[in-house]
Amino acid sequence: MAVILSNTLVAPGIFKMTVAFTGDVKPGQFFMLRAWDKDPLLSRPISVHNYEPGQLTFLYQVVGKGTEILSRLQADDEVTIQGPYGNGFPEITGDLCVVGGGIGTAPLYYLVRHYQEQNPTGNCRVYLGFRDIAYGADAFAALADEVVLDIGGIITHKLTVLPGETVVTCGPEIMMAAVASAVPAENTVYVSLEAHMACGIGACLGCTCETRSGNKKVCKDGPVFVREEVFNV
Amino acid sequence: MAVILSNTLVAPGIFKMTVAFTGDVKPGQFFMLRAWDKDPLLSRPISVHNYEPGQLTFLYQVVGKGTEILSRLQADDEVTIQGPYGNGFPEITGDLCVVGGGIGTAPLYYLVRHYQEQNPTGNCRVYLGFRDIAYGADAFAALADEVVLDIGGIITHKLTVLPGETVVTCGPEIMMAAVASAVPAENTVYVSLEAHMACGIGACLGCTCETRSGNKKVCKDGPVFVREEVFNV
Amino acid sequence: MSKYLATKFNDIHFKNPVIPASGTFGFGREYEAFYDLAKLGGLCSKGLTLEPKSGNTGMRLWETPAGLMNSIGLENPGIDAFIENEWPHLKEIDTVTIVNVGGKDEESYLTAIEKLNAIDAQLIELNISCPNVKAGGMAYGIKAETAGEITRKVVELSRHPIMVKLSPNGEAVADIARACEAAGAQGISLINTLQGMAIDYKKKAVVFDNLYAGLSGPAVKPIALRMTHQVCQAVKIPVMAMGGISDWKDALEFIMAGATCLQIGTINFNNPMAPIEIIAGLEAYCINEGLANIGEVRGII
Amino acid sequence: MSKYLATKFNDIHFKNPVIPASGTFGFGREYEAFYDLAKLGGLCSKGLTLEPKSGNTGMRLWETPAGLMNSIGLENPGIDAFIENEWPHLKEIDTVTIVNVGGKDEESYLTAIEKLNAIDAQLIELNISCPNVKAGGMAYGIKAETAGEITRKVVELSRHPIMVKLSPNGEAVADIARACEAAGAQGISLINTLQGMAIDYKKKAVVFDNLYAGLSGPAVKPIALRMTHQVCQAVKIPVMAMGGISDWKDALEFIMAGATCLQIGTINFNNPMAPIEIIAGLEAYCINEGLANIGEVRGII
Ligand SMILES: Cc1cc2nc3c(=O)[nH]c(=O)nc-3n(C[C@H](O)[C@H](O)[C@H](O)COP(=O)(O)OP(=O)(O)OC[C@H]3O[C@@H](n4cnc5c(N)ncnc54)[C@H](O)[C@@H]3O)c2cc1C
Ligand SMILES: Cc1cc2nc3c(=O)[nH]c(=O)nc-3n(C[C@H](O)[C@H](O)[C@H](O)COP(=O)(O)OP(=O)(O)OC[C@H]3O[C@@H](n4cnc5c(N)ncnc54)[C@H](O)[C@@H]3O)c2cc1C
Ligand SMILES: Cc1cc2nc3c(=O)[nH]c(=O)nc-3n(C[C@H](O)[C@H](O)[C@H](O)COP(=O)(O)O)c2cc1C
Ligand SMILES: Cc1cc2nc3c(=O)[nH]c(=O)nc-3n(C[C@H](O)[C@H](O)[C@H](O)COP(=O)(O)O)c2cc1C
Ligand code: FES
Ligand code: FES
Repeated sequence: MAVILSNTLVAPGIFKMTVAFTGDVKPGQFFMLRAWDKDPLLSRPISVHNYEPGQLTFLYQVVGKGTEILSRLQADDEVTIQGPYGNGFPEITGDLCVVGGGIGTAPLYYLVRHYQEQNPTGNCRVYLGFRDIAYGADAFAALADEVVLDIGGIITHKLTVLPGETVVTCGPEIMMAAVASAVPAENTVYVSLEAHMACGIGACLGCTCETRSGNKKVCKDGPVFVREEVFNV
Repeated sequence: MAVILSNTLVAPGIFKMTVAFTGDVKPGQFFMLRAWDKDPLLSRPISVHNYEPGQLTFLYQVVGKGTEILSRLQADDEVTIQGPYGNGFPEITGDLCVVGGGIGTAPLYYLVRHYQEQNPTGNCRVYLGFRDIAYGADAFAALADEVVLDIGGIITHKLTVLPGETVVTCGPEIMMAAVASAVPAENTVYVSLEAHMACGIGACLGCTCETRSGNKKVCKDGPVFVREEVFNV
Repeated sequence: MSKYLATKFNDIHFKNPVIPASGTFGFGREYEAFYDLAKLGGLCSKGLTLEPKSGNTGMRLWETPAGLMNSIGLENPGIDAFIENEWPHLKEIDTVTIVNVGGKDEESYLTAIEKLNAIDAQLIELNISCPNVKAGGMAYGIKAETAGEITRKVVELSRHPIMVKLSPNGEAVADIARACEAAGAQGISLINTLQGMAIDYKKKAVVFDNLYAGLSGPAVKPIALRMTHQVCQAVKIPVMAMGGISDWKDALEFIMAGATCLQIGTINFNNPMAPIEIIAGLEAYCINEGLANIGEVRGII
Repeated sequence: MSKYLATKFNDIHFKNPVIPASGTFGFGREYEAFYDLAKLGGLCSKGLTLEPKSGNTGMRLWETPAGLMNSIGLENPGIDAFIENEWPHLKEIDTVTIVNVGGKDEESYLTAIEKLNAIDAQLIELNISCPNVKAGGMAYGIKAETAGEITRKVVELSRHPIMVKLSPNGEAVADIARACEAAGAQGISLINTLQGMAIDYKKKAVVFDNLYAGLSGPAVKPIALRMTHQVCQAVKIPVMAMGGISDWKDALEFIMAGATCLQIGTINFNNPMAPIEIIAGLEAYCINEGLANIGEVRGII
């Protein structure tokens, strides 16, 4: 159980929830959230959008029953969170290029913040693609060296990756696949996958994805994978 | 959908909810309430505790999931109500003696109020039995000519019915059965039954009770029955 | 009448494929307070038996997670009283009327069917699947052989088309459906309730006097959908599907699985407007998807 | 070890009758973060097959009202890898270890069983009921005759006691249980998942590559309880029951219906502490009711 500090609408259908939590939380990890008994039955995986001791933030889109219930919670209500789960993004040392699509931008904010803290002199560029309405771009702009925003287009049309940049992408699978093929083979590309999850901890084998090295569990071995593992590039 | 005007704790585990509603509501009728989607699946029958145009009041005890959800609602929240359902108490013209046990006192308040309005000169006596903590006794005292309160005992030990009184009882079935056998055969006795209900309107045959004149539906033919119909007296 | 939803079940015209399920809708009267019954694709009577039945004693309803158990035990006024008291009202409603019939043995089925020859019902739903009473005929419904036998005799005797209502509690449901088709059934409906049990741990006792009872509602939908699909693959006669349908999306899934019509049961208790909302939802779906008729997505799975 | 909950399953001593169900608990490691596995009555391995299996492609999980459909398809490392990598860890845990075994044909079952003779598992759960893959053996599990045959061969070959896990999708479950008992099974477990179907109406497509999938969770509890009761009435060997148990009250109902032990499946995903809470709840129940041991209410229905 975590106490909700705030839960506000930040764009149509997009909410930002901050809860009281202190722990060892890495960018790219996620929590399993629930604020209901058995309807729906399962908890919902939501990425860490931001974290500092005492404050854990999620950015989520209302798409169905679970996220709808979450959106109705208010400050001082409680939400059950389990985690942090998943491998998270690796520590990145060279220059960073992140490519986010829609609600897939959620985990990238904490990644960029963490990267800037660890690499004060590193260069960090951010591509953000949205279907109609953008959110969070200002926050990225406050952190990153460059933010390229695209609304309604195809982000890979704008994307130019610089030599030596590590690319991290999260968004619709079709977008990540396009990024994975667009980026030169020399650059390392990390993708953050989604899958329906039941346990979130590697016990049910429900979130399995096929990789070059056999089946992996998105919840435990992922959600972050090197592009070559999961996409045919 | 009805808007909740207030929903407050009046005794341990006992809540009083008032909603905005105007209609033709008789004492002894009930509404089917819900404030949830499919968990639990069914609506919950709750008697009319009080009614005046624009304000419909329920008095309910938290015993399980449904009533627990109801108890968490607040003013301005909405609750789905269907009704009024059921036959309700008949119009009573002579003297009235009501015998309520526990949460079975809920429908009796509106009955007594209505009786007093219709029979300004009639005599109305009220017996209230509770297991440990009494609630609502003051409200009855403000209306009735006499209130006999019993806590932890057996209400029929105190009960004396006067000739010509019509008796109305609602409470645990065992109490109503005791009242039904204790009251002289000359007095008319009405009992208000409970049954698990699905539809509340007479369509599912789930709430059937056996009566002298064959099966009756508690929701539609009842919940109020003459004692002889439903108890062996 | 919506051109999007008009549906033929053999040569019976339904305005739309949405019909409240037997036993969850009485004889319709109670729901007239909510909407005009002529908006429905059809109506299905409470299960009738030759003789009046007072139903099961004791607890009759028990909620389960997303489900409802019932042990009504086919309480009904009997065929004669139905014909006398309910039919005159039902037949005036401008919709297809289906009469649901159960029986305890061959003779009671056949006598009931014969009596129904006197009225102009459009379709008879032969209930060989009620798990709650012997008179529900589940003994017939759980084996292909006996299901086929009773169907053949009923079809021969009846002047109405016979739709056989199958049990989810028996042998492979597709085999039973095939046997009924071979015996002359003009349609299949499924599923009746799943046999379940409830125990009241506080009372240390079984909840239902009849020991087991029938489970319905959203909980059973995945099973009903699978069986509907299996039966639609197995037979050529039309299928009227049910089991846990609670909104138009559920209804659409059953149509995609091959169902011609749908019955809406337990959810009526949760939302009395459910059938009307399902009709509206299916119609909106057709318009949004550019379908001329809902039939275009039938059986696409 | 609670004297209230100590339970004998034949001559196997369980600290308590609560065991996480096969396939919902991996090989236990993941839940060590939540509690000490030695608190459990036992552990049951993910379903193993002779050869490693990569499981089913496509969507593997789909939520339904109060239920979960899965199409894992018995993804597992195979018996050899299990013995090498998981068994050394499992056997150190101070609790009863059950090994769940599936197979695609007689030979694969028997070879797997033979290999398991090399380890000291306390009980083998013979899975003849996984609806998701041929290798799950459901083909054996839905008929009493074939269930009995494979059981007999396995029992002959194994040096471990064999508990046969039954399917809710076949012939009368009591008949199948009797056939397994007659064939030498030392216990019965049930139910495996119910075969269901899911359609994604938006995609106009079936959800699971494998068409049908297995339904579990609270939704199925009434059915599981009924089948448990039927089997407990039918056989003398002990029964390990499961299907939708989500709290100690559910667990108690299965015990009252006759189950000796319980398996806890889907609810682990909803509440990872569920088995521990169930153990605590059952213990408190015994104390409050003045029972010396939970066995006093076993089979009272
Ligand atoms: C590792 C991970 C991190 C995620 N992080 C975020 C985030 O930060 N913000 C955010 O808005 N969303 C995130 N998602 C997606 C989010 O989990 C789903 O949108 C959510 O589960 C939908 O639940 P619902 O009840 O609202 O929708 P419903 O459509 O009612 O859900 C039905 C079922 O589908 C599952 N489901 C539906 N969509 C998805 C999906 N995209 N991924 C996984 N399961 C799904 C649900 O869990 C549920 O079992 C993440 C998903 C994963 C796997
Ligand atoms: C005509 C009528 C009028 C009622 N009026 C009142 C009232 O004014 N105030 C009040 O507090 N209670 C009243 N009740 C009882 C109330 O309906 C139940 O306490 C309530 O349904 C319990 O629901 P739950 O989800 O909290 O409990 P749960 O125990 O979780 O309910 C489980 C199931 O049992 C049913 N159930 C449990 N107890 C009863 C009961 N006593 N009667 C009928 N069904 C029951 C529920 O509807 C549900 O299906 C009335 C009942 C009837 C039939
Ligand atoms: C209270 C109740 C009574 C029922 N009575 C009958 C009946 O008389 N005859 C019959 O064929 N089916 C009867 N059924 C079964 C339903 O018609 C339907 O087959 C089943 O409930 C599954 O559909 P659902 O999940 O939409 O409710 C009854 C179901 C319920 C819940
Ligand atoms: C994700 C998942 C995986 C499962 N894998 C297996 C398995 O490998 N072997 C097996 O015998 N049963 C398997 N089952 C079935 C469960 O062991 C259990 O029989 C079933 O889920 C019913 O119990 P429940 O409702 O408590 O989950 C699996 C169930 C689920 C939900
Ligand atoms: S969600 Fe269970 S293994 Fe990943
Ligand atoms: S509750 Fe349905 S008939 Fe009374």
